[in-house]
Amino acid sequence: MSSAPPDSAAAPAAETVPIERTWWERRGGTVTVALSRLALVVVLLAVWEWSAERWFDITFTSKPSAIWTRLIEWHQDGVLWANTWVTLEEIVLGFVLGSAAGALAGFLLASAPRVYRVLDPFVMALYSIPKVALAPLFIVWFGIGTNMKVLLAAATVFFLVFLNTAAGVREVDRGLVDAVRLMGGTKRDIALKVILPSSMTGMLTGLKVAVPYALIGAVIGELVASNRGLGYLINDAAAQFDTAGVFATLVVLSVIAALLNLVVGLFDRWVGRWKPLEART
Amino acid sequence: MSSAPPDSAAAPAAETVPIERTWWERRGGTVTVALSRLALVVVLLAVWEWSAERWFDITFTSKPSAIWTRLIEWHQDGVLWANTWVTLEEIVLGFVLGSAAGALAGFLLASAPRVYRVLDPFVMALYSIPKVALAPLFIVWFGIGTNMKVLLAAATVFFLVFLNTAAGVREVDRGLVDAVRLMGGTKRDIALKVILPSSMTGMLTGLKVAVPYALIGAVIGELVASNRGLGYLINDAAAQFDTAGVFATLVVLSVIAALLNLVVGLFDRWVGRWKPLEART
Amino acid sequence: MSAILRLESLSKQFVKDDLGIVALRDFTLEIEEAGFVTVLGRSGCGKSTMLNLLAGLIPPSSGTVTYRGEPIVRPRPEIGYLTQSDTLMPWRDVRRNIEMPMEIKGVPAPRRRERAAELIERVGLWGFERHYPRELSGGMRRRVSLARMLVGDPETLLLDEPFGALDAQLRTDLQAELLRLWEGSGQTVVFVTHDIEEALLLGDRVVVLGRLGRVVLDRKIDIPRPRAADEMRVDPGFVALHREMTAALAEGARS
Amino acid sequence: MSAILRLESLSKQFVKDDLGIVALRDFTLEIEEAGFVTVLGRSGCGKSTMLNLLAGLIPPSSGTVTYRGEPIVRPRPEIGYLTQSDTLMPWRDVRRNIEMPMEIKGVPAPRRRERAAELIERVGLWGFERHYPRELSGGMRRRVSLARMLVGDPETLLLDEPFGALDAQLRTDLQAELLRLWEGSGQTVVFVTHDIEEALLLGDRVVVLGRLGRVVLDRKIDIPRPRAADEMRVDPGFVALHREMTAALAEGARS
Amino acid sequence: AERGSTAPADVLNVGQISNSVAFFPLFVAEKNGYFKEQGVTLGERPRLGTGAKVAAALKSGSIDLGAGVMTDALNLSGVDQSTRLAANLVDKYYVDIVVSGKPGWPGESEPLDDRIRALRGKKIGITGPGSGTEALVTYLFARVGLRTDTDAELVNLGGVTSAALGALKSGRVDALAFFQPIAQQAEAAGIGRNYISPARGDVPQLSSVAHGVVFTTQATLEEKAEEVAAFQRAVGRAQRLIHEQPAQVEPLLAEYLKGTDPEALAALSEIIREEIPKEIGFARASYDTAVAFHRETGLIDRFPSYEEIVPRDLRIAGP
Ligand SMILES: Nc1ncnc2c1ncn2[C@@H]1O[C@H](COP(=O)(O)OP(=O)(O)OP(=O)(O)O)[C@@H](O)[C@H]1O
Ligand SMILES: Nc1ncnc2c1ncn2[C@@H]1O[C@H](COP(=O)(O)OP(=O)(O)OP(=O)(O)O)[C@@H](O)[C@H]1O
Ligand SMILES: [Mg+2]
Ligand SMILES: [Mg+2]
Repeated sequence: MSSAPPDSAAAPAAETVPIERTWWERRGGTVTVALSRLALVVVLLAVWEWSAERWFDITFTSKPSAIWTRLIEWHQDGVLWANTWVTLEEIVLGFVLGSAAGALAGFLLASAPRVYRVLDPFVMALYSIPKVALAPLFIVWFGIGTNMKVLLAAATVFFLVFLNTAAGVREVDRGLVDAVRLMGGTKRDIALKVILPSSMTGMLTGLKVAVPYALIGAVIGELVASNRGLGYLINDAAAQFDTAGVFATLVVLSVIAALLNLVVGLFDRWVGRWKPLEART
Repeated sequence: MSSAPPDSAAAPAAETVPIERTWWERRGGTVTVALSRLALVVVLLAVWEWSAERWFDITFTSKPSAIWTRLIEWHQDGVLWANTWVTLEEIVLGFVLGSAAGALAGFLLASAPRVYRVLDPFVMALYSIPKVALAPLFIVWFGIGTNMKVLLAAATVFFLVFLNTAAGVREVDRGLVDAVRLMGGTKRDIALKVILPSSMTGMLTGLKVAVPYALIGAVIGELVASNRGLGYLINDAAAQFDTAGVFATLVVLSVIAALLNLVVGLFDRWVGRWKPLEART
Repeated sequence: MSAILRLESLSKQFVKDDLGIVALRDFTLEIEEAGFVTVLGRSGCGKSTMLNLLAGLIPPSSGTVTYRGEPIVRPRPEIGYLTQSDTLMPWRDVRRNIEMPMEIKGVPAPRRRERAAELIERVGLWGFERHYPRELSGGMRRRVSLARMLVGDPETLLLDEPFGALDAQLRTDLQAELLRLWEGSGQTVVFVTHDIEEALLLGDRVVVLGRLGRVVLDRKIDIPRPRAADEMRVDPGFVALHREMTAALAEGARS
Repeated sequence: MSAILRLESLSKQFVKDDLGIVALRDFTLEIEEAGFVTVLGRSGCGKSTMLNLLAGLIPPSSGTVTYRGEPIVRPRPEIGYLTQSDTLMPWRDVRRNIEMPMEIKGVPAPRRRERAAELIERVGLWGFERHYPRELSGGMRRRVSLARMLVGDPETLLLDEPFGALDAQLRTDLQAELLRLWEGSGQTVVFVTHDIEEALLLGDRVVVLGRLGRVVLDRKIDIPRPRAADEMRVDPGFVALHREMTAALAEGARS
Repeated sequence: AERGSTAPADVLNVGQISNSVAFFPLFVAEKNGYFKEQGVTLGERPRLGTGAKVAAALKSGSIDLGAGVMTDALNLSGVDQSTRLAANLVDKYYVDIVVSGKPGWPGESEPLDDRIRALRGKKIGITGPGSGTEALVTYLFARVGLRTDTDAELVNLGGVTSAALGALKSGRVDALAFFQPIAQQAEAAGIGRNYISPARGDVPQLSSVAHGVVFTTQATLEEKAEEVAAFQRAVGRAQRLIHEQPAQVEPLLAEYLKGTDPEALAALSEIIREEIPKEIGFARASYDTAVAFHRETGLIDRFPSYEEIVPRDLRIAGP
C-alpha cells in the first residue's frame, strides 16, 4: 500500500507504520467505562440497601435484597420468563415498526417542506394526547391482544423517530445535494446517497430517545388491559402492595432497555465509523 | 450601504436593489399553509361528524358537534377554565424546568464524553421505567399537589431535551471549536460561542419533541393523583362514559400543544435566521 | 464552431431580507463547442455565480441559459462541474467518493473499481484510497474532487479554481493532464482562475469579468500549443498579453 | 536574532485503524523573532500539520515545540493562525465574525465596532458587514478569516495559503498590506504558499519541504525591499532563485 | 360498531377490573377447574382497571363477560340498553373508609354519624371521579347533611392499592375510600384502620346491596348462551364452596391475595363469607337498594328496571 505505482509522476504515496498497541491501549477505554459503570451499580445498590430501612420507607422503596429474592422466586416458578417474553416481543415489534415508519415518514415529509408545515401541528396535537386517556378507544379499535400493545409502542416510537429524522434531513448540507444533482442523480439517488447517510445522526438520536418509549408504550398497553406481560406483573404486584415485585419488574425492564440501547449504540458506531474519534458516541 | 469608502483600493462593494414584493409574495406562503391547515381541520371534522353515527360507535368516538356542545357547557359553568389553568401552569412550569435542566445537562455531559458514556445506560434505564408504575413513590415523595405534576412533566421533558442536546453538541464542527481556541477562548467561550449556537438545532428538536411529553407528563400526574386539572376532567368524563367530555378535554390539550409548539417554532425561526431559506422550518 | 453554451441577458440577484443582492447584471456570453475558455475576474465579481447558472444549480432571475439550444433548468449529467468549495461526502473514503458518479450511472462494480484506481493514480493519490476526506490535506481533497468530476466523462467541464490549492509542480502536471484529456476530445471547458499565467497557458480564449459580470475583455489567445510555462514567461507576446489582462482586471474593478 | 519558535525532532503520525499515517518525521526547524518565513512544499507534504503543531492545535507524537522557550501545549492567543479551511461561524455575519476575537478578549463594544469596520475596509469588504458567510464568494470568506485573525493583534502569524483563492490584483494589495503591517512591527510570520513567486516576494527566508516534512532547502532571500513583482520577474537573481526553488520542490517529491 | 365475540366456541373471554376480593369466586372456580367441568374454557382474562375499559372491551367483543361493580353495569346500560347482569358476586358494598393510624379519630364505638362528621374538612383518597368509592363518601356525607364538593377534598388516586396506601402513610391524604382488601392491608401494615365498613354492617341501609357483578350484553347471552350458562353454574358452585367449605377456601384466598399479611387474611375470610352470596342470582331488594344508592349519590340518572337488566333465570327471591 505504501509503494507508488511505477509510472506515476505525481505526489508521494501515504507513508504508514503499523501501530503496536497493547491490549490495554486498545481496550482500556472500554474496560474503564465498563468498570466505572459496574462500580456505580454496586455503590448505588449498596447505598439503597443500607439506607432502605434507615431513611426510606421500605414499604414503598423496597430494597435490593428483597428485589433479588423476588426475581429468583419468579425465575423459579417461570412467571418471570413467560411474561418477559411477551413484553419483549411487543417492544421489539413496536420499536421496529414504529422506527421504520417514523424514519420513512421523516425522510419523505422533510423533503416536502410545504406538506410538512401543513401537517406539523396535527402531528403535534395527536402526540399531545395522553394515550392512557384513549385507552377505551384503543380497546374498541384494536382489542386487548398483542396488536394493541405493539401499536401503542409503535405509535410512541414513531413520533420521536419521525421528528428527529425530519430535523436531520433538514440539516443536510445543500452542497452535497447539489453535488449529486450535478452527477445526474435522481431524487432517489439524493435520498439514498446523501440525505440518508447525513441524516443518520438525527435518526439515531431519534432511535435512542425512542428506546425507553417503546418499553413504556408496551407496558402502558399492558396496564390498559393486562392479562400478561411485565405490565401485568407490575399491576398485580402493585395491587397486592408488593413493592419488591414492582421493582423486580422494573429491573427487568431496565435490563431490556439497556440491551436495546446497546443495539442502537452498536448501530450508531457502525454508521459513524467515518467520524473523527472525538465525535463518536 | 452600497457606496464604497473613498480611500478603499479594494474590490467593489455590494450592489443592492430594493425588492418590491407584493403582500402575497411576502406572506403568500404563510397564508397558504394556514389555509391548508384550516381546510384540513374542516375536512377532518366534517368526515368525523358525518361518519360518526354511520361507521363508528359513537359511545367511544363521540362527534364534533357533541364535543363542541360540551366545551360550551364547560365554558359557561367555568369548569373548563379553572381546570385548564391548573394544567397549563403545570405544563409550562414543567416544560421550562425540564428543558432548562435537560439542555444544561446535555451541554455539560456531552462535553465530558467519558462521564457521559458511564452514565448513559443509567439514564436510559431510568427513562425506561413507566412513570405510572412509580406513582406510589411519587405520591410519597412529592405529594399530590402541583409539585408532583410539574416534576413528572419536567422529568419527561428533561430526558428528551437532554439526549437531543447531547447529540447536537457531539456533532459540533471541530474546526469551529479550534478557531475559538486559537483566539484564546476559554472553555466557557467555546461553550457559549460555538457549542451553544451550533447545537441549537439539536436542542430545538429536543424541545419540539418534548412539547407533547410535557402535556402528557402533567396529565399523567393528574391521573395519578388529583382533584383538578384536565387530567381530572378526563378521568371524570371517562368514568361517566362521557366520551364527548373526554374528547373536549383532549381538544383543549391539543390547543395547548399547538400554542406551545408555536412558541418553540418562533424561537426556532429566530435562532435559525442565518440559515438558507430551504433549511428553515 | 457553434455555440454550445449561451447566456443571454442574464441577471441574478440573491434575496436577503428585503434587498436584492445583484451578482450578475445583464450578462451575455457564448461559448463555442470544443473550446477552452478561461475566465478571470476579481473576487466577488460573479464568476462562481455564472458557473452555478451554467450548471443549472440555481435559476437566473431573468434571462436565459441554453445548452445546445435547450434551456438549462436543472443540472445535466453531460456537464461536469468542479465547484469552488469542497463537496466530498465525508462518510465515503477516497475510492468510494470517486466511484459515486459511476454508481449513479449504474456502472458495474468491477469496472467502477478499475476506473477509480486509474483516476486515483492520475491525480497522484495512490495509497490514499481508504482515507476519508477529513484525513486528507487541502490539496488532496481538491484532487479527489477533480477525479470525481472526470470519472463522469462529461462533455462539458466547468472548473472553478481547480488548481488554486495545489503546488506549482502538481499544478503543472495536472494542467498538462487536463490539456491532454481535452485536446481532440471535443470537450468544452470553462475554467475559472485567478492566475493570469494559468489563464493564458490553458485558454483558447480569455474572458475577463468586471463588476457584476460585465465583460471587460474577451480575447482569443493564439499562442501555439504546446505552451511551456518557462519559455512563455520570457516571450514578449506573452508579456504583452499578461499586461493587457492585468489592465483589464484593474479596469473591471473600477467601473 | 533569537529563535522564537523552535520545533525539535518533531514527529506526527495520525492513527487510522491499526496504522499510523506519518505526516512529519523527525522535523527540526527554528524560526527567529521578527522574521518572515515562507514555506513551500508539495501537496500533502505536511505543511498544514506543521502549522497545526506550531499553533498548539494538535499534540506532536514525539519531539517538542516551544515558543520563547516554553513548550506549546495549547493554542496561545499571541499566535494567530489562519487555517487552510474555512472556520467562520455560519451564524454570525461578517462584522460579528470579525469582532469575535475581541469579544473573547473583552474589548468593549464601541471599540470592537470601530476596529471591525477598519479591518472590513482593509480587506475590501465594505458593504458586506451584514452578510452571513454562506452569502459570500470564496475569496470574500477568505478575506473575512484574514481580518478576523488580524483583529486579534497577534505577535506571531501563521498563515496557511491565505491568498490562494484571491485574484491577482487583490492578492497584490493584500500582500502589500501584510508587509506594511509586518515591517517594523516585530511580528513573526510563517507563511505557507504554493506560489514560488509569492514566497520569494514576501519571505526573508524560504523553507522548502519534501516528503514527511524533510527540509529540502532553507535559504535566506536577500532581495532588497520593497520588492515589486513586475520588476522582479525579469531580474536574473530572481529567476535563478525561482529555478532553485523549482528544483528543490522536484527533489522533495522524489525522495 | 357492535362486534361479535372474538373468542371461539366453548371459550369465554372474561375481563375484570382488578384482583379485588369481589372477584374471588371467579378465581376459586378457575382454580378448582369448575369451568372445565361445566364445559367452558376461559380465554383472555384481562385486568382492565376501570369500568369504562371493561365496557369498551365488552362492546368491542374483546371480552364476553365483564366483572366489575354495579356502577359500571348501570353506566353501561345508560349507553347500551342491551346490558344484562350475569352473576352476583358480592352482595355487600365492599368499599371501606380507612383512616390513618394517627389519634384523633372517633373510635369504632362512636355512632356512625359522628364518625362521618369527623371526615369533614379532610382529604379523602378515592379511586377516581364517578367511582363507587366516591359514591360511598357522597352517600355517607349526604346522611349527615354534608356535601363532598364543599365539605371535604376528594383526591383521585387511581385503582392501585400501593399508591393509595402510600398517600395515606405519607400523610398526603387523611382517609381513603377504597375497595377491599385495602382496609385489611392497611391494618396489617400498620398504616391505618378500618373506620367505616358497610360490609361489616356499619351502615345498616347498605346491608344487602348488589355490588360486585358480572355483566354482559344481550347479544352475548344469545350468541353464547351455553357457555354463559356453564360459566354461571361454575361460579355458583364456587360460591357454594366458599360458604360450605371454609377450610378448603382459606388456602385459595391466601393464594389469590398472595403476599397479604396472614392476620389480614384471617379477617378477610370471615368477611368474605358474609359478602359473597350463596347464589349468583339477584334479589329484587338488593337490586333496588343499589339503584337507590346510586340515585342518592347522583352518579347515574337513568336506571333500567329490575326486569330489564336481570335475566329471567337470575331473578331470585330475597333472603
Ligand atoms: N447565497 C448568496 N446570497 C447572497 N449573496 C450571494 C450569495 N452567493 C453569492 N452572493 C454574492 O454574489 C456576488 C458574487 O459571488 P460569486 O461567488 O459569484 O463571486 P466569485 O466571482 O466567484 O468570487 P471569488 O473569486 O471570491 O470566488 C458576491 O457579492 C456575493 O456576496
Ligand atoms: N486527520 C488526519 N488523519 C489522517 N491523516 C492525516 C490527517 N491529517 C493529515 N493527514 C495526512 O498527513 C499528511 C500531511 O497533510 P497536511 O495537511 O499537513 O499536508 P499539506 O502539506 O498541508 O498539503 P496541502 O498543500 O495539500 O494542504 C497527508 O498525507 C495527510 O493525508
Ligand atoms: Mg467563486
Ligand atoms: Mg495544507
